[in-house]
Amino acid sequence: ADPIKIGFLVKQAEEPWFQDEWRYAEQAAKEKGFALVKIGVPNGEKMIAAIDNLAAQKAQGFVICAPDVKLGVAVERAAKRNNLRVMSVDDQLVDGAGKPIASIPHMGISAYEIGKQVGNGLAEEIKQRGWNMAEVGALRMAFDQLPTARERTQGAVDALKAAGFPAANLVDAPQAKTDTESAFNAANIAFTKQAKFKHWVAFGMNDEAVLGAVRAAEGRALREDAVVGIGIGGSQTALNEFAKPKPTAFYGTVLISPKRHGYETVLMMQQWIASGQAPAAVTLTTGTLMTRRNQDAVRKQMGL
Amino acid sequence: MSSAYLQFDQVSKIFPGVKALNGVSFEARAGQVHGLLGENGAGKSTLLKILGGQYRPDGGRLVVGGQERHFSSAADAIAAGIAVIHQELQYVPELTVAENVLLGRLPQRFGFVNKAAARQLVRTRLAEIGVDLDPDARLMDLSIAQRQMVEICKAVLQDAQVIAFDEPTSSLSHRETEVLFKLVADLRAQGRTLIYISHRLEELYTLCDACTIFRDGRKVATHPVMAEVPRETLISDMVGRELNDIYGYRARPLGDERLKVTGLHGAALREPLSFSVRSGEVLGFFGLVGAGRSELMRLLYGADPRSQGQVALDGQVVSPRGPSAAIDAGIVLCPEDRKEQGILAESSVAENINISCRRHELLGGLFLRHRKEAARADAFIRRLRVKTPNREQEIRLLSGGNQQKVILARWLAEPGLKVLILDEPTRGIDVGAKNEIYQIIHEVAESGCCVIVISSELPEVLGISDRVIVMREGRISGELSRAAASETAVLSLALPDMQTQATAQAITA
Amino acid sequence: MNTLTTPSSSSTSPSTSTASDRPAMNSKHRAWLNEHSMTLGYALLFVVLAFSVENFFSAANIVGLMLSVAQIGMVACTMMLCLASRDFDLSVGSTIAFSGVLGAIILERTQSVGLAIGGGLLAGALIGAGNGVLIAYLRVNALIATLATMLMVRGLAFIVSKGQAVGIADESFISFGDTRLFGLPLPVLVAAACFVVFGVLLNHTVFGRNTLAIGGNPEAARLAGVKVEKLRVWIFLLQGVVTAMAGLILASRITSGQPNSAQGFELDVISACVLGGVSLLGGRARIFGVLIGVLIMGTVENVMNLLDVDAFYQYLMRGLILLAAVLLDQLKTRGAARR
Amino acid sequence: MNTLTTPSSSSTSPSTSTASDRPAMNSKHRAWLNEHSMTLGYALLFVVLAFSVENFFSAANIVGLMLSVAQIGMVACTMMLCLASRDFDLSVGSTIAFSGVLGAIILERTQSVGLAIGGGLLAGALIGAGNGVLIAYLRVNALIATLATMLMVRGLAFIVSKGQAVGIADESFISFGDTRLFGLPLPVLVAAACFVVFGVLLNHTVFGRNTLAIGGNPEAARLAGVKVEKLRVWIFLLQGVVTAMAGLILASRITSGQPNSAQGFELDVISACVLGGVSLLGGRARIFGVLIGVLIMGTVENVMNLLDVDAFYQYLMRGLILLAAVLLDQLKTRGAARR
Ligand SMILES: Nc1ncnc2c1ncn2[C@@H]1O[C@H](COP(=O)(O)OP(=O)(O)OP(=O)(O)O)[C@@H](O)[C@H]1O
Ligand SMILES: Nc1ncnc2c1ncn2[C@@H]1O[C@H](COP(=O)(O)OP(=O)(O)OP(=O)(O)O)[C@@H](O)[C@H]1O
Ligand SMILES: O[C@@H]1[C@@H](O)[C@@H](O)CO[C@H]1O
Ligand SMILES: [Mg+2]
Ligand SMILES: [Mg+2]
Repeated sequence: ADPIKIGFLVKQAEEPWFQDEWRYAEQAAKEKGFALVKIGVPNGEKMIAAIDNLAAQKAQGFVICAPDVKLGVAVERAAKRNNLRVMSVDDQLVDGAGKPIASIPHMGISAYEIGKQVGNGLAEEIKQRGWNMAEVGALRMAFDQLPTARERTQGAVDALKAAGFPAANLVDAPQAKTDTESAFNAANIAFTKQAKFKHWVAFGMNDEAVLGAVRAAEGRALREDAVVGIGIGGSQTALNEFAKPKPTAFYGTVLISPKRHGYETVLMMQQWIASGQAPAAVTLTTGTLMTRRNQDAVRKQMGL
Repeated sequence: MSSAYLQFDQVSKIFPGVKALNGVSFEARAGQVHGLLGENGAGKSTLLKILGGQYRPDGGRLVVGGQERHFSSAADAIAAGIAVIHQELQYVPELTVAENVLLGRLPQRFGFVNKAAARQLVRTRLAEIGVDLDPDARLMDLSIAQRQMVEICKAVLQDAQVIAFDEPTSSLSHRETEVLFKLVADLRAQGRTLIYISHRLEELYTLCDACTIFRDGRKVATHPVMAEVPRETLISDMVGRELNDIYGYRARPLGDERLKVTGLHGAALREPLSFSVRSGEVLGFFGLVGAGRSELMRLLYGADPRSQGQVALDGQVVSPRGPSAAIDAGIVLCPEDRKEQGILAESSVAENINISCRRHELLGGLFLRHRKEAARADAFIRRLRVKTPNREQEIRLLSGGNQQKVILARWLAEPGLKVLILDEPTRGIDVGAKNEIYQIIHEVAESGCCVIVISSELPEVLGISDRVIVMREGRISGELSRAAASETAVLSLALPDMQTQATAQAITA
Repeated sequence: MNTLTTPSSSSTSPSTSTASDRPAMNSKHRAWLNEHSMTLGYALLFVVLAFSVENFFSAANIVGLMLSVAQIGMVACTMMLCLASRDFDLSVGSTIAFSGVLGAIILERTQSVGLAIGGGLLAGALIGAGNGVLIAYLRVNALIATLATMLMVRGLAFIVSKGQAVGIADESFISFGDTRLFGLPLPVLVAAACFVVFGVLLNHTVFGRNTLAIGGNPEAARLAGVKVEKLRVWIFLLQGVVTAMAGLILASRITSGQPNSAQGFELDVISACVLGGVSLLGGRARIFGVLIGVLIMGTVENVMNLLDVDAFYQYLMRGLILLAAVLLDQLKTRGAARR
Repeated sequence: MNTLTTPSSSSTSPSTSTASDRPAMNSKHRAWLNEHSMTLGYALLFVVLAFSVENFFSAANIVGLMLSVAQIGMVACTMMLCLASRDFDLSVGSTIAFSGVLGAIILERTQSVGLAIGGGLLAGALIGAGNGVLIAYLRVNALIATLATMLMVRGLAFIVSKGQAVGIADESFISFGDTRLFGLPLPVLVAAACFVVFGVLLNHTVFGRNTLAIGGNPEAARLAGVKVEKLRVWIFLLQGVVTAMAGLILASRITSGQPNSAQGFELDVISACVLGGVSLLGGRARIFGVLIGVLIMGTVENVMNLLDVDAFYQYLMRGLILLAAVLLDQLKTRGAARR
């Protein structure tokens, strides 16, 4: 038989998260002696082209984090057409009606669940500090053009509400782009509008968004004692904040393990190809809130 | 007399498909005006571009003031004391007169432009040479004639030892031409070496001390004393054949009134204007620069919006709302500014000829007939003696006069012609081709069309028109039959009121 | 009507075009080289890749490559016209997204493939015509006008879909994206048809010639009787329709209308055109060049994926190859240049 | 010395410019309106917003607004020069990212703020000069050349940072981003300084006038002895340095060098310039217009967020406002235009 070749397609190749996933997948490939092809697929069109490309180079299967979960049917058809096995990672693929696609095994955590962890973390910290919820503004760094971004922040909102946070204190700060500067500008305006709150919590689609909010708050002399920000991803952006000599308002980040997602998924795929043993339909992993204090322990525990 | 200051020795230049210059040698002396003549495409402008450092020769030497020179850029030529006024005006439309004149050598202090000094310098120097232009006016707001004057000033104010003029008068009219002639005379008196290209023989006789004649990239002859060369020799040297009466006017019976323009008014006119043209008539329009002739014709053609008035053809009101409507009605206008309004620079010669007339022969109203178009292009290339390697050559690579011929061909090829309006049609065109164009004008008229010719060349207007209308400052100042249209009569109508008849006579003399 | 159209015989005087034969030959050669250097370059690249990159020269990969540039190819055809007329269109990416979303929504509501396609194309036509009117009649700068439409149309795509991808369930619609005829997927055939149609349009019709004319010199074209404004609107309208078609095809291929798809698409398309020798200053365009431009763009990406080039180095490589392509092209025009 | 200095008598004849006084007056007025209509429009908009939008006219918000356009403003100054010379630069976004990342890395390794800033600026200068050489000397099309650099530099930013944000701990470097002088944050003051410096450069130096000249008519400039190629390289080099400065400032504001920052930045900058009346065809530029263009872009975004406009509708609104701005500008030039 042909040597085993497995594709690993991710939606945002430049994001540290996916770089890490790739790195661990690579490690698995090296250990088990199969070939790995990594392709970034920023949109649906590129995704289809990449699947065709994988077939052309005689891969037998691929792991994918698609640019949009609604691309499920397209992934399924392209895989079938090219006779490739497929499993999803991070984001679970759904069909046109929004139902998960059963024939594609999945490993990951839902965006909404990550968001909920963020919200719970924030609610917890508000309680810890003994803030009066009525005096706390919750800043949602919004980038609703991106479905995952919306789901994540929605998770956080729902968790905060469930913890008794007043819905009226939610403030949206729509970012024009997903970078830190856009987040900064959006947060700045939100602070201008809502000068009445004594304290703030901030969350968004990733660490960069929250970092923008934190910097904007500092510009208004709202510091670590008045603001709590929790990001998503546990990227270097977050670690940089934790490395600063004095604590900043960037309180924590929800870390998911790129190691499991990268390493384990390709191994499952290899098994599938080699021995026809399909992966479990769904494998869920969890995120962990990482803060300045517990960062080393958490990272060790995650195998980073 | 001084010795030869400028020497061309076996200079050659080859372009793909064209040997523009083929071993040309001649000398020009300080304190003299040396004329260059030759058919369109003979290589005159190419020679000046080599002199100005724009092109590098493929062979031969250039000696300036006894020293052999090899220029690798225009800056080198300028540094060597050479100034060239190019045939295709080279100005920056967005900059002011002062900035254009001083481009490349703006007065500065620590890199900062000394604007006041620049303005002052340009104002005084312009006044000295008798040019009245506002140093702060932007070139884009000036008329072509004024832009041409700026170009001339740019070269002259370089205080170069060698100054070369490439058809400077082609877009000037009497007033500026007079200023220019005076300027050339002054420069000559100062001992500068002057080279002067023109297709107007009168001008050459007036200005030049010596002349060299080109044909097909070769030197045909140099005449050291201009005054001694008979006109016929110049023409036959240049064209390779004899030409007796270049206008070739033929009296013809005029038909009924065909085009009637009533109360036409628009931005650049001072009052509503009316006139009419009879079938078979050639109507000349004369006036000084800015008299409003072009403006009037653009209104007629629908190229500019008219505020009032109407245009009737064969008794029916047509009043075209745009050029395409005018063309459909049988009225065509060959514009005066070939670079801005005429040529499609990137397109081929054939394309430039066929762009409009092809609409009569399309397959299914959409598809081109390549063979017909090619045949027509070739026919006109032959007939107007367009010098081009083939019909597929990009028009921008043709010499100025040849471009003009191609644009003319575009309109002469128009089959449904009723009114042919030509705005400065022979600008930059050689004597031989002029003759051919006049022939065509007469033929068109004989076929029953109305022909309107705007020209700033008085002899031309007088030579070909059945009737002359004279404009002055946006008004029609008079109308003269062919018999009544003497130079003096026309000029006295054209010059501003305060000018006396005497001035008119002085200029004519 | 008169003798002018058949030039008189008197004019046969022994030709003014005296160019000697040698340089003429030379110039023919050069012109040919000029015309085809890009093609030769691409052919060379192709052969080299076929021998050096494993799996490159296989039916599956070549088809995949063509499929990957099908959308860009279609839109590049009309973008070529647009650039040739000295205009610019930034709104194509948004139009792709919007027409796809709209088609998917209509399909969802009405179950009618005909209505979905019709609706999508109509939307494209309206967007294009809107651009055209803004630019030709209201004389808005093309960059700003199409930037504005780009934003507005993207906004509309988000609004009508509530920011969600709209799933497509209809088999016949979806199958359009992967049906094959003569071994080639339909999208590829549609793109090929576009190249043929717009090639003919550019070179053999008044429409095409007048497009080049207004790009070369709008004022001269107007004075020569070209209805500049009307033509401009038509060009943009065509562009809108073709782009919408590309959007519908994309939607069928990815089985959903995605409001955030095709971001940055405009830059890819314009780059492919410019790479293919279309001048941003108008007046110059060759359909064959555009085809090559599109293929180069697609091949580079394809090969990098085949070679498993690291994502970060892909940026570097793409940049380098773009440069190499134009520099190569530059080298040979060097001699022909003005000096 | 010669007769030239003693005006010839015949030349006193009244003028070649026959334009009457009335139209001249008219045209002065028109020119003034032309020059300032955008400013007036913006002033009007500002006043309306100040009265109608809560929180808009507060010191905090105005400072925030200015801060949000500080980077765009700086780079728009040099982009103006670039466009004025009939060029184009797509690589600014990548350069911002790269210089920020590089500065952060150098700072991390050497702890020297001076070296970090020096290194970042030097990188910008090299990138700019590279663009300039490609375009001016190797005659690569500016769009393709800067697209290639855009890709390559972005790739470099990812490569040197391994795709990760590079943290900045140095207090003095960070403080640059939020120190205030006379109530204004330093980045705003730097942007203001750029406007002054480049305004002077454009209008009062040989450099600026020659830039306009090569944009207006490169051939004329060359024939007048302007060193066109050298000037082009300088323009791009300046652009690179200023962009790198903007990148360093951004890094200091967000306390890290982020390799994926400032994507799409180039389009924002170019749009601001065009909105401010800079012509893509070269030769036309006004620093004041660019300032207004930048402010309009920033204000629109600011106000929409203040008004809580839905993200999806923001696209629509941004498009509409862009259009409104240029249409307004168009309306008044309508009469003046040659057509
Ligand atoms: N850049 C070029 N490329 C190709 N051919 C050229 C180029 N420049 C000039 N030619 C050709 O060289 C020949 C000489 O042109 P040139 O402009 O010197 O003629 P000219 O004597 O000035 O004519 P005119 O009286 O019409 O101005 C022409 O046939 C022209 O087409
Ligand atoms: N481009 C321009 N910008 C501003 N004014 C112009 C322009 N062209 C012409 N004018 C003005 O319009 C009026 C009429 O010019 P027009 O060109 O019609 O005159 P003309 O008699 O044809 O002269 P010419 O011999 O220069 O063609 C003049 O006042 C002139 O100054
Ligand atoms: O896109 C995100 C990625 O950034 C990481 O956070 C894991 O989940 C994916 O959905
Ligand atoms: Mg000439
Ligand atoms: Mg005129």
